[in-house]
Amino acid sequence: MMMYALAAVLLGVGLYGLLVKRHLLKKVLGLLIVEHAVNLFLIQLGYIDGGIAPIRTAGEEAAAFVGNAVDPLPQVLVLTSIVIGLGLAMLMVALTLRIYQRYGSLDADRMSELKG
Amino acid sequence: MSDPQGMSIVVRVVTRWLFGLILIFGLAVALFGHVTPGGGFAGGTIVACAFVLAILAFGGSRGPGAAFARWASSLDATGALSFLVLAILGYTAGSFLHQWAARGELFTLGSTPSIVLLNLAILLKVGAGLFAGFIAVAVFEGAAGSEKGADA
Amino acid sequence: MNKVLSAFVFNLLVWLAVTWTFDPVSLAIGAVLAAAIAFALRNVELEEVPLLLMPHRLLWALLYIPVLFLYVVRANLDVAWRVLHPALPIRPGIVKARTTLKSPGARVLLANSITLTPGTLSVDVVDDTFYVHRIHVPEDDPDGDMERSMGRFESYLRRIFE
Amino acid sequence: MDPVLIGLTVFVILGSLAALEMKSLLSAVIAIGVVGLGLSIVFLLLGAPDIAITQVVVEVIVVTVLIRAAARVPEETPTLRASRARTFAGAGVALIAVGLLAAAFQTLPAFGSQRFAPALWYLENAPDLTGATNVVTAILLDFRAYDTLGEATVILTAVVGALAVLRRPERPKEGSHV
Repeated sequence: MMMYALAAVLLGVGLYGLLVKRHLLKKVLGLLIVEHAVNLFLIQLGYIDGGIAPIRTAGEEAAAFVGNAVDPLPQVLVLTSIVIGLGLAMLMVALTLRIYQRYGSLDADRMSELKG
Repeated sequence: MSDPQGMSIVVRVVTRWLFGLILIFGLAVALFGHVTPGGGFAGGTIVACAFVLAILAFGGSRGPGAAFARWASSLDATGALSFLVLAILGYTAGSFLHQWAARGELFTLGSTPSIVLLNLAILLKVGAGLFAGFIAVAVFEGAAGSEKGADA
Repeated sequence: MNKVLSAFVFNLLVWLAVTWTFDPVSLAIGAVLAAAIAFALRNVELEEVPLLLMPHRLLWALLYIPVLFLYVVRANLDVAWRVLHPALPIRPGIVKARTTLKSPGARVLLANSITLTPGTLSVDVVDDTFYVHRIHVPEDDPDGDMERSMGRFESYLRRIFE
Repeated sequence: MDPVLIGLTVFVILGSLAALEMKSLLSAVIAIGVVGLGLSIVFLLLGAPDIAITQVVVEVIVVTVLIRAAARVPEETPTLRASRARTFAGAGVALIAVGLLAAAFQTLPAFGSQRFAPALWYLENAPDLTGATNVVTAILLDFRAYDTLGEATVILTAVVGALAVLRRPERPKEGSHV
């Protein structure tokens, strides 16, 4: 339970950054932390005590492999999620730069007052 | 980007030594993704990393990074299309995304050729796509407020 | 041609180290990829040294490793002595030293050797001038002292690269 | 439970707090890099080498992109700091979220005690059915290849979006601007 709680704390830290920070780049960092937290939680879900990687090696018996390997399904989801997260981070940084160029400010609070 | 010379001689020479080695490492990680840790996503990101290093070391106008930058968007689309073509080839064996190539012995490179090819398509897609995104962000040179009123 | 060949051999060695299999199919693919990459980068890897085609250079390169290790150990002891000494006899500063090496590869290896040695750190390399940060700059002739220390590495690097 | 695992996760949490609270943007970006690298070691210890490799390399590119962005935009000035009331409100909301999540996690089986039912089937049959002995790759490119196709589309869309957002603006006509 401890490990799950730590993932929840990591998500809380990211949420705090998203809610409190006014600097847009800091908000981007907060979203990245939330992503990390979700990935961590999914990988933790698949773990079993003394688990080995879900990659069968040549000399290994099938029964021993099935008995010891961790759950591969969350790993697949997280693998795609990490790479999508990178694309997302680039898009967010691109939007941040464009907003700064357009408004000359990175204050999220002022952003909502500005029109046009 | 603004500095055409790139970084200092130490970084440039070491990049020259390492660039090809990083490329071949990324390709090996992707090609052997079905028997060892790795795969198209990891390999593609490593290849993108190599070109990012080249761009940072040599500057935006010289070296392999600049050559690849011109083709990155096209190669990105090529990767996605080749994934689709490989998926459609699955109809020759029955259905969309079915394994169509003959399978070899387990634990070897040839144990499943269709997955190897899909891994390579993913490598092209991820490598070129991420590099194109990096170029877009890195080359951007907008000054604050320079667009104000231009299209408001 | 030499450059392409040595780049090819290095690429193939990395391929073997990563894949760790002598399966003929994998070897063939590795050879093709290594050759393709070496050929495509023939104009980029200008400073690639044809180490393999000249065995005596390879020998000097192998000899350089223990020599460098010896100097690193010696400098380690020197820095440890300075740190533990109650009077803390340090006099940090940046010195300017010229190298006689011509090849960029040799200069880079010299800069990295200087950085690897404790107490000295190469800050920048501009043409043949090295800017080195030292933990203890001697009172008289600081630049010449650095050049003499660099000379010990230079004799080996010259044999490897030039 | 493994103290190394717990220690590394706490390190990751502290790193992310540092990333959010650092005044200098460059330090914050470096802290986020440390978070990613620590997390990749956690993944490795949790039996996920594929994820660990990808996480390391992705983190390198993320940090490079963020450093280039941080060099372009101003630092977080004191006027950009949130008011004390808002900081407490935000921290309170985050704490409530953590509490709710922790309560929800009580219903899960204990950490490391059991796997979900599909995992056993995949582990048992994937190598023989697909020919790929790396079960993660087998699922990624065979059983769930539709997901991967969709994901490739997402990357394409994100990159096209970034290129479209950052396209070079039309050069204004001579003398019409500034």
